[in-house]
Amino acid sequence: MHSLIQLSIVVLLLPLLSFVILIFFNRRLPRRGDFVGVGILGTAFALSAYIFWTVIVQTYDPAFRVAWDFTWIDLGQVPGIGPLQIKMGIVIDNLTAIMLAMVTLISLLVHLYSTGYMAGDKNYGRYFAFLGIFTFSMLGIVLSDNLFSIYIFWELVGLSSYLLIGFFFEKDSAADAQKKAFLANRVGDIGMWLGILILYSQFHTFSFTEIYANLAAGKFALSNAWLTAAGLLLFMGCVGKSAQFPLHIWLPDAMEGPTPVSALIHAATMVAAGVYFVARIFVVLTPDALHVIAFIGAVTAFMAATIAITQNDIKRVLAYSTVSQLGYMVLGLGVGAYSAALFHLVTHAFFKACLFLGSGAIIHAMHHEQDMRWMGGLRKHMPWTFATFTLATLALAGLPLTSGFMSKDAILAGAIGFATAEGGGVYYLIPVLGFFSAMLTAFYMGRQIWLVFFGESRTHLKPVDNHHSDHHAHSTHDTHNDDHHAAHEVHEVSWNMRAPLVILAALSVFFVYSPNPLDGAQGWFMKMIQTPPTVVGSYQSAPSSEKLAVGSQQSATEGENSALSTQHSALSEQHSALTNERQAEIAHASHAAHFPAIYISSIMVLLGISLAGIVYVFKIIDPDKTAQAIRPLYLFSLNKWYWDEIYDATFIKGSIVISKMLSWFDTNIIDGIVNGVALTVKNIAFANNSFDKYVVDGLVNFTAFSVNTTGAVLRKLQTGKVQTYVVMLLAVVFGYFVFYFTRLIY
Amino acid sequence: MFELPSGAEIQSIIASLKLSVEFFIPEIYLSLLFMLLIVVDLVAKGKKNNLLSITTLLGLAGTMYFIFRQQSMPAGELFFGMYVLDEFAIFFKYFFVLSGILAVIITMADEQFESEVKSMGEYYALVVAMVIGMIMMASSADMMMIFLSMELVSFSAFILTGYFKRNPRSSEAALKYLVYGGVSSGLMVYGFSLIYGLTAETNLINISSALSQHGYDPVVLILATLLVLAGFGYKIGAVPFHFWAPDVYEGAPTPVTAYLSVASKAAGFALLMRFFYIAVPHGGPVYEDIIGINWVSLLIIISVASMIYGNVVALWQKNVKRLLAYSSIAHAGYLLLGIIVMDAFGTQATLLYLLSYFLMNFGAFYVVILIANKTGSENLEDYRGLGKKMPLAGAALTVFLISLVGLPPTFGFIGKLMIFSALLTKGSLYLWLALIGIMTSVISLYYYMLIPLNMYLRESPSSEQKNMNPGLLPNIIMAALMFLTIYFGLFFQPLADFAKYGSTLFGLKH
Amino acid sequence: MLSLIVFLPIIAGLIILAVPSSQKQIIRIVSLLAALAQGVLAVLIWRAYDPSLPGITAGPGGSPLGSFQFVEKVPWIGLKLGAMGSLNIEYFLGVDGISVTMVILTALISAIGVLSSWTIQKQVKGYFILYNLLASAMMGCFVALDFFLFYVFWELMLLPMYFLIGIWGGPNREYAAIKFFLYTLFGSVFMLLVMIGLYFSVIDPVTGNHTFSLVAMANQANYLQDAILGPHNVMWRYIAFAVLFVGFAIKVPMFPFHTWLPDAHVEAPTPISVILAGVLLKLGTYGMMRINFPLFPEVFHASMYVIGIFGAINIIYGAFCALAQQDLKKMVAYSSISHMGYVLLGLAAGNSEGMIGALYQMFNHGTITAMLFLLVGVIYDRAHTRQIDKFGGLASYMPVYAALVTVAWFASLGLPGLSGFISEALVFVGAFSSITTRYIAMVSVLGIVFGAAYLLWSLQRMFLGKRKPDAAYDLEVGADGHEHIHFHDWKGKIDLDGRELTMLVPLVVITIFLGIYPMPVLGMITSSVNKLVEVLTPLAIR
Amino acid sequence: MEHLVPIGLNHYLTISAFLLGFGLFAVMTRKNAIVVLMGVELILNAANINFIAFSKYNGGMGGIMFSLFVIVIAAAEAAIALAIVINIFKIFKSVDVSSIDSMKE
Repeated sequence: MHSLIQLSIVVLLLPLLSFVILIFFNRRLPRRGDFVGVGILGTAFALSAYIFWTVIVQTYDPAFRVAWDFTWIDLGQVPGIGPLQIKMGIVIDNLTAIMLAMVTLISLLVHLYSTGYMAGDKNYGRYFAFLGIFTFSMLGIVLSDNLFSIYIFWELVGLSSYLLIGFFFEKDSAADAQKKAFLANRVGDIGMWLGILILYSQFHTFSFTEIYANLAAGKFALSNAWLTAAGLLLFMGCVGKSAQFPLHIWLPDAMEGPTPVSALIHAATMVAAGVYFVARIFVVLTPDALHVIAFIGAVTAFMAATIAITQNDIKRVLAYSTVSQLGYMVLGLGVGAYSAALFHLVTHAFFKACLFLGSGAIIHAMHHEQDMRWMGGLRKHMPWTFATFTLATLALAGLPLTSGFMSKDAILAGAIGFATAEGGGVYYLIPVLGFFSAMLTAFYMGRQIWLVFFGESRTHLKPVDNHHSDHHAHSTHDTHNDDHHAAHEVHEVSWNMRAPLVILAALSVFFVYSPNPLDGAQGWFMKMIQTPPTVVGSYQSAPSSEKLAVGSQQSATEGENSALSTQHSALSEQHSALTNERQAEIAHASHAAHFPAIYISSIMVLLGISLAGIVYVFKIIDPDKTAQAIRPLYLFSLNKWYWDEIYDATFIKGSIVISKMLSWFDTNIIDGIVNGVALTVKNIAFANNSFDKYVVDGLVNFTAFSVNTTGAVLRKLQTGKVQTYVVMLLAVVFGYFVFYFTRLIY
Repeated sequence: MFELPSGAEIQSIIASLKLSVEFFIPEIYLSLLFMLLIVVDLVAKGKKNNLLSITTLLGLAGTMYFIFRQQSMPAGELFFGMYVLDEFAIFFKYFFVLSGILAVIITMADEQFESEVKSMGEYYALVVAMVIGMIMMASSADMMMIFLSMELVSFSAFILTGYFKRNPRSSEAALKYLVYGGVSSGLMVYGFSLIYGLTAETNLINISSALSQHGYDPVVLILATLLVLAGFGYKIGAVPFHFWAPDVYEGAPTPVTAYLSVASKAAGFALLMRFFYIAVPHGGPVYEDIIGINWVSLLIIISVASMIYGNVVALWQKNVKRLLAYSSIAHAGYLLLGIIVMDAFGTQATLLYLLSYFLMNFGAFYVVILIANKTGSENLEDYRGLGKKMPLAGAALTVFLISLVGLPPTFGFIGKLMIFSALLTKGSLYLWLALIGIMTSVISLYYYMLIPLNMYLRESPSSEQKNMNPGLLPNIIMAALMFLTIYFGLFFQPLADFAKYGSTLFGLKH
Repeated sequence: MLSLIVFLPIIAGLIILAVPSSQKQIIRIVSLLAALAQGVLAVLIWRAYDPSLPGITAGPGGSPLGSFQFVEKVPWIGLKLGAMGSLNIEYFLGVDGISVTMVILTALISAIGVLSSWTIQKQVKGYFILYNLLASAMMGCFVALDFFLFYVFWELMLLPMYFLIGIWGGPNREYAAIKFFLYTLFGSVFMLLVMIGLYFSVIDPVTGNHTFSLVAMANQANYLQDAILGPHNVMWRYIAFAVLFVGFAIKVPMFPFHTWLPDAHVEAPTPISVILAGVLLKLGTYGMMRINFPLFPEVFHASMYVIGIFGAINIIYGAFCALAQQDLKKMVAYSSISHMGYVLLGLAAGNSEGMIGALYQMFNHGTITAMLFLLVGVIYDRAHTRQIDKFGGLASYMPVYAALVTVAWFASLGLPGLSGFISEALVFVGAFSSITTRYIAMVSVLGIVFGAAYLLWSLQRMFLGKRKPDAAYDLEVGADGHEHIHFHDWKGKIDLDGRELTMLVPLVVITIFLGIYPMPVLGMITSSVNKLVEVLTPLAIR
Repeated sequence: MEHLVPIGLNHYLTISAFLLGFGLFAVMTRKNAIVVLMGVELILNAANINFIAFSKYNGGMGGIMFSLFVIVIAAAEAAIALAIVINIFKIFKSVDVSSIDSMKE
C-alpha cells in the first residue's frame, strides 16, 4: 500500500475519531472538548498538507495517480457473472490532493472560528462532533475511487448537513430547513443512484477505472440514450447537492444553521462536492448531457444573481451568490472548461468561506442581527473584518488581481469557446448569461459592502417588534437577551475568529495560484488539473475527417497523462483518436476567446460596481423608488422567483393529498372489500338461516298443494314444526326423483 | 306353496346357527349386559348411586375383550348372510363401545340429571341397547337386518332424547325425532321393498350380483335408492335430511346429544358405506354412471350442501349446543367427501376422520356439560370471562374447537388432511370439492372461535367469585381428552393403521 | 441442536405451567432464561455454520446431509395407503444460508421480546405460555425442511398470536385478532391443498416413496411427469404457485392483502408488535424463498414481473399511507409494508444481487423495525398516546431517547452506514440489473424519497421545535433552572431506563455494525442464494 | 266370473302406493300426534304389502319374513310413540304436533 494511501486513510479517519469522542464524552471533557476537534483537525490538515506537498509540489506530474481498494462485500460465485465483489477504495491524484488540503484547511479554520462563535451554546460539544462527522464524510467523497462509496458519503454529508442546519432545532424554521435540505438532496440522490445503477447493470462494478475502461472498450450494451440518461441522472446528484436549478431551493433556507456551518458546508465544501462529482464522472458525459449541464449552470448562475440583489438578510445574499457561483462551475464543466471549473471551485471555496465567516463575525458583533438594513458604518468598529470581507468581495466580484478573476474568466472564456465551437446560435446564451451574472454579482456585493460597512449605523431604525420573530437568528441562544442595549457597543471579534478571516483572505489573491494575474492557465493549478479524455466518444456519430486530425493529435498528448492512462491507455487512446476532437476544438476556441473574455468581464464587473455606487453611494437612484417603479420584477426577485411557493403548491401539497387519498382508499376500499366478503358470507348465513322460514314455506305450500290439502292447513305449516321437516324431506326426495327421471327420459 | 324343510335341512340349519353364534359373542354379551342392567335397576330401586353407571362401564369395557378375540377370526358371513364379521365391522364395534363408554362417563358428569329425573332407571340400559343396535348396523349385510338394527337404535335414541320427562324441550325433541325418524325409516323400508321387488333378494351381496346380472328398471331403482338414501341421510344428519338434528340436539340431554352426534352418525356412515360399496355394482371406474343414476354425484350434492349449510348457518347460533349441532351437520359433509372417493384410501380417511371427530366432539360436549354444571347455561353470552375462572376447561375447549376447525397440531387436522389427500389422489377431479371443504372450514373458524373469544377476550359481567372448579376427576378426563387430541395430531400412526385395518369390507371387490 | 433451539421455549412454557400464577417474577425469568439459552444456541450455530455449503436442494447423492447443516432426520409417520403407496412424514430439520440468518434473528428478537414483555401485568402466566409457544413455532418454521412439519409450525403460530393480540391488545383488539386469524388462515389452508398435491407429485430419489421433504421437492427431477403438479400439468402448477404465493403474500403482507397488518399492530402490545414485525413478516418471504420459488422455478420465472410490480406497489403505497398517518405506530406499520416491498422487489429480480439484498433486507428489517416498535412502545408507556401531534420538542427533554429514535429512523430510511442501506442498495442493484424489473426498479426508487419524507416529518413533529400547546406532557422548571417534562401518571424515568436501553442498544449496535461491515451476515447467505438463483434460472437461460 | 280381471301384482302395488300416499298425507297434514303416528304406520304397512306381493310373485320367503319383522317393529314403535305422546300431553296439555315448535331458528 502506498504511503500516501496510508496517510490519507489516517486523514479520513481522524475526524470520525473526533466525532466518536465528542458525541459520547463531550460532557465529561473540559470546554466540552472543543480542543479535541480543533487538535484533530489540525493534525488532519498537517497530514493532508504533506500529501499536497508531495503530490503537487514534489512530483509535479499531471498524471499522478495512486489507488488502493479492498473487497467490502463479497457476493460469491454469482451465476452468469462469476465471482462478484463490491470494492471500496481510495484514489489519490492531483485533484484529490488539492481538495484534501482545501477541505481540511477550511474545516480546521471553521473549527477554530467556532470556538469563538459558538461559545456558550448549550450543545457546544455536540456541535463539534457534528463538524467532525461532516469532515469525515466530505473527505470520504474526495477520496472515493468508486461510485458506490461516493454515494455512501454523499448521503452522509447529507446527514451531517441535516444535523447542522437543524442545530437550533427548537426553532421551527430550522427544523423545516433541515427537512427541506435533506429531502431536496434525496430527490437529487435518487437520480444519481439510478445513474449509478445504469452503469452498474452493464458492467457489474462501481469502480471508476473499470467502468471507464469498459465504456472505452465499447462494452455498453444499451443505446446511447441510456448513456446520456446515465450522465444526466448522475448529474442530478450534483443538482441536489450543489443547489442547481431546479433543486436550489434548499440552500438559502439552510442558512438557518450556525454561520460557521454555512461557511464550511453550504459555501466551501459540501455544495462544491456536486461539482467535484461531475468532474469525476466528466468522462462519461455525452455531448448532449454536457449541453444540458451547461444550460442548467447558466440558468442557475443568472437566476440566483437576480435573486441576490434584493435580499436583505446578509447571509441570504451570500447564499444566493453561492448558488450563482456554483452555477458558474457547473456551466464551466458543461462547456468543457474542466480545469477552469475546478479552479473556480477552489478559489470560490476560500473567498466564499471568508465572506461567510466575515458575515458571521458581523452577526456575532451585532448580537445576531442579520438584516443589512439595520447595519451600516461597521468599518470603523471592525477594521479586520472589513478588510478581509472587502478583499473576498473583490475576489467574488472577479476584479483583476484576485483569484476569482482568474477562475471566473477562464470559465467565461470556455463558455465563449464552447459557443463558437458549437456554431453559435442559442449556445451564445450561455456566455451572455454568464457575463450578465458577473455584472449582477458585482452589483449585489457592492450593495452589501456599502450597506454593511459604510454610512452610519441604522440599528435604531429597526422596528422593535420583530426582535423575537422567528426570522431573528439564534433566538434560543443563551446570550441573546441583551440585544437592545448591546446593539451599540459593536466591537471587533476575538483573535480565534479573526485569524481564519485573514488566512482565507490571503488565499483569495492571485499569486497563490498563478504568477500571471491575468491568466490562470499559467498557474500550477490549471497545469495540474487537465481535462481527461472522454470515454464515450465511440458512442457518438463518426466525426468528419479533417476534425479527426486535430482530435488524434490532441488525444495523443492527453491520452498519456489522462487519469485512465494507468492501465487502459491503449484502449482510451485508440478510440479517443476519433472522440476527443470536440474537447480539442473547444480548448482551441477558448484560448482564442481568452482576452475577449477578460475585457468583457472586467467591463461587466466595473459596470456592476459603478451601478452599486450610483445607487447606494451617491444615491443618484433611490433603490426604493426603483423598486416601486419595477415592482413586479422586484417582488419576483425578492420572492426568489416563487420557487418555494410553486413546489409547495405542486409536489408537497400533491404528495400529502395523494397520501391522504391512498390512506382513505386503504382503510375504506381495500379493507372494505375484505369486510364486504365477510359480510356477504354472514348474509348467506342469514339467508340460510331463514331458509326454513321462507324457502321451506314455499316448497311446503307447493308440496302440500300437490297432495291436495286445503289452504287453511298450508298457513299453519311453520318452521320448528316437525311436519314441515317431513314435507321438506319428501320435497327433496321428490325433487331428486324428478331430476333423475327427466335425465333418464331425455 | 312353500314346502316344509326336511329334517336334514333343519339339522344343517341348526348346525350353521351354532357355528355362527361363536362369531356373535360380543352382541350376545351386550344383550346380557342390557338385561343385567335392568335387573340391577330393579334391585337398586330409586337410589341414585353410581352402581348402574359403574356396571355399565365395566360391562362395556368387558366387551372390548370379546371384540378383541374376534380380530383373530376369519372374515365371513353369519346367519345365512344376514350378518357379516369383517375388519370394518370390528372397527366400528370398538368405535361404538368406546363411544358408549364415553357417553356413560359424560352422563356421570352431567348434574342436570340430578335435577331433571328421579332415577337413572333404564337410561344406561338404553345406552347399551343403542350400542348393540349400532354394532349390528355396522355388521348387517341384509336389508332386513339393517332395518331391524336401525330401528333398535332409533327407538333407544327416541327414549334417550325424551329422557327428561318434565322438560318440555326434551319431550318436544323426542316427538320431532320420533316423527321424522319414523317417516324416514318408513320410506327406507318402502325403498327396500322396491329393491326386493327388483331383485327378489334382501342380501346386499346378492342384490349387487342380481342387479349386475339381470339388469333392472332404472326408474324404480332410482326411486328405491332415493328412499333408502332418505333413511341413511336421516341417520347421518346430512343436508337435506338434517332438519331434525338442530332441534333434537338442542333439546336432548347434553350427553345424549353428544352420543347421537357421534355414535349414531357413525353408525349411519357405516351403513352408508356398506350399502353403497356392496349393494351398488362396481363396474369400471366408480365415479362413472353405473346404473343410470350417478350415485357419487348424489353424494357430492349432499356433502357440498351439508358443508355449506352447516357452516354458514352455524355462524348465527347463540346456543353452544345448537352451534355444535350445525357443526356436526357440516362434519357429515366432510365425512361424505371420504366416501365419494370410493376407494380403500377414502374409506380409511373417513374412518380416521370419524375417530378424530369422536375424540374432539365428545371432548367439546364434555366441557360444555362441565361449564353448564357451573353456569347452568349453554348460551354464548354466559361463556364470557370463563377462561379465567375455569382455565383448564377453557384451554381444553379451545383445543377441541381448534381440532374441529382442523388446524394442526390436532387430530382434527389429520382427519382433514387424510380426507383431502384421498380427494387429491384422484388428480384434479375432486379438487373443487376439496376447495369447498377448505373454504367452509375457514368459515367454520369464525364461529368456533366465537367461543374462545367469549371465554378469553371478554370480561364476564358478573364478578362473583364462586368456585368454578369442576372437580378432580372431570379435570383429569378433560386433560386426558385434550392430550389425546393433540397427541394423535402429532403421532397418528397407530390410529391411521387401525383405520386402514378397518377399511376392508367383506365382499367388496376393489 | 436445532430441536433444542426449537423446543426450548415450549419446555419453558411447560415449566411455567407448573409455576403458580402469583409468581410473576419467576415466570418472567424462566422465559428470559429460555430465550437467552436460545440466543446462546443461535450464536453457537452461527459460529459452527459452514458458509461454503449451499443448501437449497439436495447435496451430492441426493442426500441433504451434504448440503444442509445441523440436519436432524427421523422418520415420523409412515402409513401404508394400499394402492396409493404410503404416506411418509419425516421430522426433518436443517439450516442453510437462507434459514440460518433467520434463526439467529428469531432468537434475538424473541429474547428482546421477553425483555419488553416485562411490563405486562395482566395474566402473566398465560401470556408467557403463549409467548413461548409462539417463539417455538416461529423457530420451527425456519428450520423445518419437511413441508408437513413446516405447515404444522406455520399453523401453530396462529393461535398464540390470536390470543396475544386478543387478550393483551388495545381497545379494538377483538376485531384485529380475528381479522389476523382469518386472514392468515385463509392464506394457509390453500397451502394445505398444494402441499398434498406436491406430495403425490414428488418421489424421494433415495427411498422411492412419495415425500414431503422440501429438499426433494426443490429438485425438478424428482417430479412424476404427469402427476397433478408434475411438469406436464402446467396449468395446475401455475395455480398452485399462485395459491402458495398468496398464502405467503398475506403474511408478508403484500398489497392488497395487507390490511390486517395496521390493525394488528395498532392493537397488539409492544412485544407482540416487535415479534410480528421482526419475525412473522419474514416468514412470508422466507416461505417464498424456501418453498414457493424453488418448487415452481419456471412459474416463478414467468411471474417475476408481476411480483416486482406488487413489490413496487408495496414500497410506494406503503410509504404514501405512512405519510398520512397520525398514529405513530400505524405509521411504523405502514413503513414495514413499504420495506417488505423492497424484499419482494429483490426477490422479483431473480438474480443474486437482488435475492441477497432481499434476504439481507429481511434480517435488517427485523432488527430495525423491532427497534422502531420498541421506541414507539417507550413513548406510549409514558404518554399513553401515539398521536404524533401530541408531542413536539421531545429532543430537548429526552436526549437519549431522541438520539436512539434518530438512529432508528435514519436506519429505516436507509442511511448509508446503517444496515438498512446496504440491503436496499443491493435490492435496487439487483432489480435494476435484471431486464425484467428494470423499469419497476426505476419507479420504486421514489420510495426512498417518500420514506425519508414521512420519517423526517414525524421526527420533526415529535422531537423538534417546541412543546405543542395540546401536548401529552407538561413542562416544569426543575431545580437546575432547566425545563423538564413530566407525563401524567408516569412514575418511572423520563428518559430511557436501564431495561429499555438493554433492549435497544444491542439492536443499535447490530444496525451500525452491519451497516459498516455486512459480511458476517452476507457471508453466510451468499452461497445459498447463489445456489437458489441457479435453481431458479431455467435451463434455457442458464 | 271369468270377465273379472285376475288380481295381479299391479293391483297390490297400486294399493300400497295409495297407502303410502295416505300415510304421508296424514303425517304432513294432521294436527293430532296420534293421527300423525298412524300415518307412519300406514307407510310401514304400504311397505309390507309390497314385500308380500313381491315375495308371492318372485317366490322365496324373504319378503314375507321381512313383512313380519316390519309388523313387529311397527308395534314397538307404536308403543314408544304412545309413551312419548302421553308425556307430551302431560306437559303441553295438547297433542297438536303443529303447536309444538318452541325450538326453531
